[in-house]
Amino acid sequence: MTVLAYRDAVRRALDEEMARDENVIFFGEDVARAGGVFKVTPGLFEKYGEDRVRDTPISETAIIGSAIGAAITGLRPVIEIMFADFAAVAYDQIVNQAAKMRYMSGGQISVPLTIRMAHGAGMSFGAQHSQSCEGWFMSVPGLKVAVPGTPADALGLLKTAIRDPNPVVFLEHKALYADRADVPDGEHLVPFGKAALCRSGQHVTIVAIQRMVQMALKAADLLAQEGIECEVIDLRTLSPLDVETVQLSLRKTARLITVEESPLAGGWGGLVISRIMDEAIWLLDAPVVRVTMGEGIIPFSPPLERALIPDEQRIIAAVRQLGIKR
Amino acid sequence: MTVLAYRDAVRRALDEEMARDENVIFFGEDVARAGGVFKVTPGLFEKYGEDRVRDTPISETAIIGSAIGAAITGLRPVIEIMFADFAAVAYDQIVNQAAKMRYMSGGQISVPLTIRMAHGAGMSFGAQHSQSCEGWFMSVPGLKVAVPGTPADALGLLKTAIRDPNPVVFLEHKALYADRADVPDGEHLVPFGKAALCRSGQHVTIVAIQRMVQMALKAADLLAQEGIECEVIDLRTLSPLDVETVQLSLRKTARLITVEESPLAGGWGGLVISRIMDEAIWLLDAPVVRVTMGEGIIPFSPPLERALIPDEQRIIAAVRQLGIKR
Amino acid sequence: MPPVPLPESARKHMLRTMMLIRVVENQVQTLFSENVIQGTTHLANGQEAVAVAMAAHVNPRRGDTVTCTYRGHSHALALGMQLRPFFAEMMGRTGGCSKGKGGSMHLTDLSIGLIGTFAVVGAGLPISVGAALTAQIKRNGSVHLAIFGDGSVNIGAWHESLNLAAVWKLPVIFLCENNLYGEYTPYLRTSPVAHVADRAAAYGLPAIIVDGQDAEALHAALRQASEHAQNGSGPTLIEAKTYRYSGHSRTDPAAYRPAGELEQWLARDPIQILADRMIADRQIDAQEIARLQAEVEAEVNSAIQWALAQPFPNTETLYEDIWAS
Amino acid sequence: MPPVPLPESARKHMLRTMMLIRVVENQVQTLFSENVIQGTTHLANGQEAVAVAMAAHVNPRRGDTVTCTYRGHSHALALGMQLRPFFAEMMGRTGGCSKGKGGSMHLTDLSIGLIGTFAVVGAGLPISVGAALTAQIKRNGSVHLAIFGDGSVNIGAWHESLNLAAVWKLPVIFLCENNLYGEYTPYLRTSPVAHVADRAAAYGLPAIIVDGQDAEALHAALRQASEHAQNGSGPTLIEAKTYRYSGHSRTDPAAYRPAGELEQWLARDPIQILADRMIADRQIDAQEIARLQAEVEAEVNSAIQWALAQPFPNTETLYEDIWAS
Ligand SMILES: Cc1ncc(C[n+]2csc(CCOP(=O)(O)OP(=O)(O)O)c2C)c(N)n1
Ligand SMILES: Cc1ncc(C[n+]2csc(CCOP(=O)(O)OP(=O)(O)O)c2C)c(N)n1
Ligand SMILES: [Mg+2]
Ligand SMILES: [Mg+2]
Repeated sequence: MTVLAYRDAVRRALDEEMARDENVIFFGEDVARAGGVFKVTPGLFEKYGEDRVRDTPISETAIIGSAIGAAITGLRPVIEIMFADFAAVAYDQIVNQAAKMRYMSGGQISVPLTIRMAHGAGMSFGAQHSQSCEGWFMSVPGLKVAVPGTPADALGLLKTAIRDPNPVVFLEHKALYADRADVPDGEHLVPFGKAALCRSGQHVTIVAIQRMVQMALKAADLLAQEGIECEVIDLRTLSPLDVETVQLSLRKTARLITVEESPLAGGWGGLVISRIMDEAIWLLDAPVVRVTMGEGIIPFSPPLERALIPDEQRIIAAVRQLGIKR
Repeated sequence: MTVLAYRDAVRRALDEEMARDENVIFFGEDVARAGGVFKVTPGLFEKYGEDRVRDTPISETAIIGSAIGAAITGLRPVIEIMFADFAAVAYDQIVNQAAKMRYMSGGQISVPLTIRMAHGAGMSFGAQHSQSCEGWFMSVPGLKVAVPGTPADALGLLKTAIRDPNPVVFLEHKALYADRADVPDGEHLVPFGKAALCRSGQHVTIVAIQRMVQMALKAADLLAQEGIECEVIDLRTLSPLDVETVQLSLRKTARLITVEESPLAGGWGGLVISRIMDEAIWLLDAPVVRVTMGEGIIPFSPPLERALIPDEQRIIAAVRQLGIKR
Repeated sequence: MPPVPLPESARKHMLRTMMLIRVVENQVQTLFSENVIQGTTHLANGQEAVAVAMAAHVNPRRGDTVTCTYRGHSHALALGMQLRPFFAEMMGRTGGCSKGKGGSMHLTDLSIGLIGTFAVVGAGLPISVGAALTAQIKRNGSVHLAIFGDGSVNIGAWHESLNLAAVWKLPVIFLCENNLYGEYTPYLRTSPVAHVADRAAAYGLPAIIVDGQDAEALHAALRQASEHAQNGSGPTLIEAKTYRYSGHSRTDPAAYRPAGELEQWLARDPIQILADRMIADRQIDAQEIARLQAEVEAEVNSAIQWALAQPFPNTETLYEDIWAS
Repeated sequence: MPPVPLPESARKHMLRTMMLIRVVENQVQTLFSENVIQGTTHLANGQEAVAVAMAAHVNPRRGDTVTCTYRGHSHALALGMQLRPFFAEMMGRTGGCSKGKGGSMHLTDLSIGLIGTFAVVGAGLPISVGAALTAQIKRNGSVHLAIFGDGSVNIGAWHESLNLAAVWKLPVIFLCENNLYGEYTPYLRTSPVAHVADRAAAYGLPAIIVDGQDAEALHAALRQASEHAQNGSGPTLIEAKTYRYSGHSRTDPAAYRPAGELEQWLARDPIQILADRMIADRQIDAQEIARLQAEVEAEVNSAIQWALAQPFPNTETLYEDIWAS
């Protein structure tokens, strides 16, 4: 085990995969010589050279499109879209082209492409640099969506993403970049579609991703003091979605809370509920509560932003709503 | 009452609003001199002139962005994005700019903009010209989303959209353009956020929009022959969403089916379930069934496309799943 | 760029392929009107010379690739797509090049270098740029073609693609089929400059304006661009002045065209131009042309019959081909 | 474009405003390092001349509007944004121009014509084009400014905006602040042409390259563009060659700059250039400059104190300002 920051785990994944496979290339805005605005990728340019690690113009459509073209013709590009919010200027290339080309070609084309993006709130970056954009992508068949919440998962999921023959949207939470935690030494691959059980408990299942897992764990700690035991699940990937782990947990707890860093209408909770519906309807002792930002837009003002994004207090309030009897 | 085709109802709305308010302008690709690829807007160019009705270059970002700028400075632009799928090349202008400018400016800015788009499947137009794109927009606070299913609603909702001081994404179902039905004479405005009860029944509530309402009504007709009475609700707008009408119906039927022309992860059903959850959990006699295309991509091949998109048979199958006892 | 006479065999191949494309497009129109082909179609009759000249420079064994638009039947056929999978795809049937999932607007055949015919305006360009990036990194000497219409020049993807390819000096050729219209709107109503080629300087790129009805002029222009790409000098923008005889798509009667315009262009038919030149050079005669015509018609008809006999895809294939594994 | 001497009062206003902007930017940096301003900031020190020359041509009563980038403090202040709402906004406090919801990257003040400082590269351009469309339709004689950086030229929105404005001959001025870098990457690494202005011809637009450190040269260039717009001749592309003294944002030390580059530019400081000219013309002296400096410093400090005394917004305002009614 080595303690690694989340950002360094991302870099290690890239480094290991670039060393392993010369077809892996990496490009994006300011990622090569400067090492990226979040300082995730310093050193790769020096190590792998100008052919394989490139700075690009500010041209998200060309960045993503050219990565698709390179992927189709034999490379395994990893690209960085600095803030996921900017993917909106090139949404077509992701959802209409990358996601659908294999299908439209009757299976001839593969697009082994990894699109790294920083998303998420909590840094006072305002409405256009803080969104949690998973909903833009997980709603589109043909795309896989990974949402690592820990350094170990950042490492293991990114390596899996790069080896996946399909387009993967890899969403790094920008507020986690400095988080440090144990990461396994040696080759570490985390499979897609396997949620992580972060804490066991019998009273309620809390499903979350990324920074919201941390909030859920804090809430669980506090609730444990009063004898309420929360089971906390980190989905880790949203497409594929590990419904089984959630269902298994519900059989025990009969209560479900989702904690999402996105608007109610844009979050993944609606899909989780839809997928567990068949069984859950008979299992649940209380309505599913989705803790989200509702119909909000992310404000700049730091205290307003903190009030909008779910935190342990709002999770605790949601748990209390469930009327759990110890 | 006059019988009008859906496309002509759209034109009438535009015509009436342009006549009423000289600030209403209209532009898009091939919409002026040629009257649009779906022949929705012939005559407007001749009637209102080159200043107010314009053909544009193929530049969706500039079309939407310039409409935002015109809206902010005192006009009420209506624009056409030929196929909603193409909104993906300009998604930023819709979801990051139009939707958020008012909030980011602390309420200084209004964006009274209507973005008309044709969406939906059933015409063998393939994966990139057939998507139901409501999920791309309804997930974004700051946007209203209208989804008219009849000529009367096309007329009444578009007039409401044009008068709304907020950005409205107005999704016309391309397979409905030739549908003809009664439309009220005189001024006809349909409010946003009011679902329509299309058929009453006590056994199951079927919620749908646009072409799927027709499928639901067909299914209801067939099921009625065996004594199963379906209540069919047309949501008409997705943002705002009329949860009350659905809830009211559920108190009677205790069973809910949503019929969506989009992938499971991209459809509006997850939001409907989330919003009714609190009450529904105690009301429902059966799991909610979402009839969708699942994880599919829309194929060109006409029989394959028909198999993918929900139809009355799949709705009937879903109803049978509910174990309704007459 | 003036035409450079090509060897007889090359001319003959181009002539025959143009005749084949013409016959196919006419048949597609008929099949569409009979509802055998559904959805939509965009015909390239009148623009055949661009396709055959282009295809002459594409070597899939070297790794060359092509992206073009929904108006891509001509390119697919010129590159060598077989008629049977072509027609089966147009009809959405088993045996189609994309198993019926693509249709007229989405033809792909990687074996001939055709990445795809792109239905979203401009979407193919950055993808060709990426194919050229692979070429540059793998140093395999391949050349990549992005084909688009005059109307596509106004979309952001076009700009970003030319810029990125220019900055990285990638081996890609940007080939514009300027057929005077984007859908129903004439080129000059949406462009502030007289020629698409006028935009090349914004990217420091060489530009060539060429007669799009003259296969040999096109061939020469493409050769120059291809050599430029291969010697590491980067992209070229070629503007082929051409014309589509049909409307934009499906049943468009093209009422927006000024009287006489179509006739002017018919008088400069690309098949006729090459045929006349070959006749003048005594490489072909009317009889041989008639024989060729009969031959391609028979081929096309036989392929249509074959395609009509193919079943529609089984619905079990509906969810196949989404994920690679 | 050479400088054209302006009247003394105009010069003095420009000088004072540049000094004010400089003081503000230095204070913003300090407040950021003290965590009083959070999130991110992008300073415009070194680029003050562009802002003051631009603002001289904006008349909000006529309907003129401006969009610029996240590097927009200078533009907001030059247009006349008051210091109190400016600083309150930077701190996310009540009394901010956007009630604290926008922050440094999203300044709006419609009363001075500032539609917004846009945080997505290129996003402001089409919006200015639309404002100019209103002007054309309402025939109100207003002129609209879209301000952007050298790096923004490569985004699709830029291309589409110039094209549409050119085709429709809209009264808009495209004003580029070419400060040699887009974030950490030098202009020439992402552009195939030496000057941003080299791209104007692709849209049939006139272009002006101007010394971005010389407020009077900028003023002349903007006057020409403004007249061009007002007489119905459409847009102009102006490229101001300038430099940001600070790094791109926040704590960027700008290690990517070659040694000596900053010093070269400091030697051509826009405040100094105008001050020297005014001193030479005996319109100001060192004493008066010192007085002005003290004055603006006092103003800025007082505004900061005021802003610091404002409360943070009540969370009840969280869901306000989303919907207009
Ligand atoms: C992004 C986008 N916008 C609009 C369309 C609709 N559309 C299809 S073809 C076309 C015209 C294209 O004209 P041009 O590039 O000249 O090609 P041509 O059809 O003449 O070959 C348009 C507007 C589209 N497919 N994609
Ligand atoms: C679409 C988009 N891509 C990337 C970014 C991140 N970004 C912010 S500023 C910037 C550099 C812009 O450079 P330039 O246009 O020269 O303006 P300057 O900062 O030098 O004033 C980048 C890449 C963004 N905000 N929007
Ligand atoms: Mg054309
Ligand atoms: Mg710059």
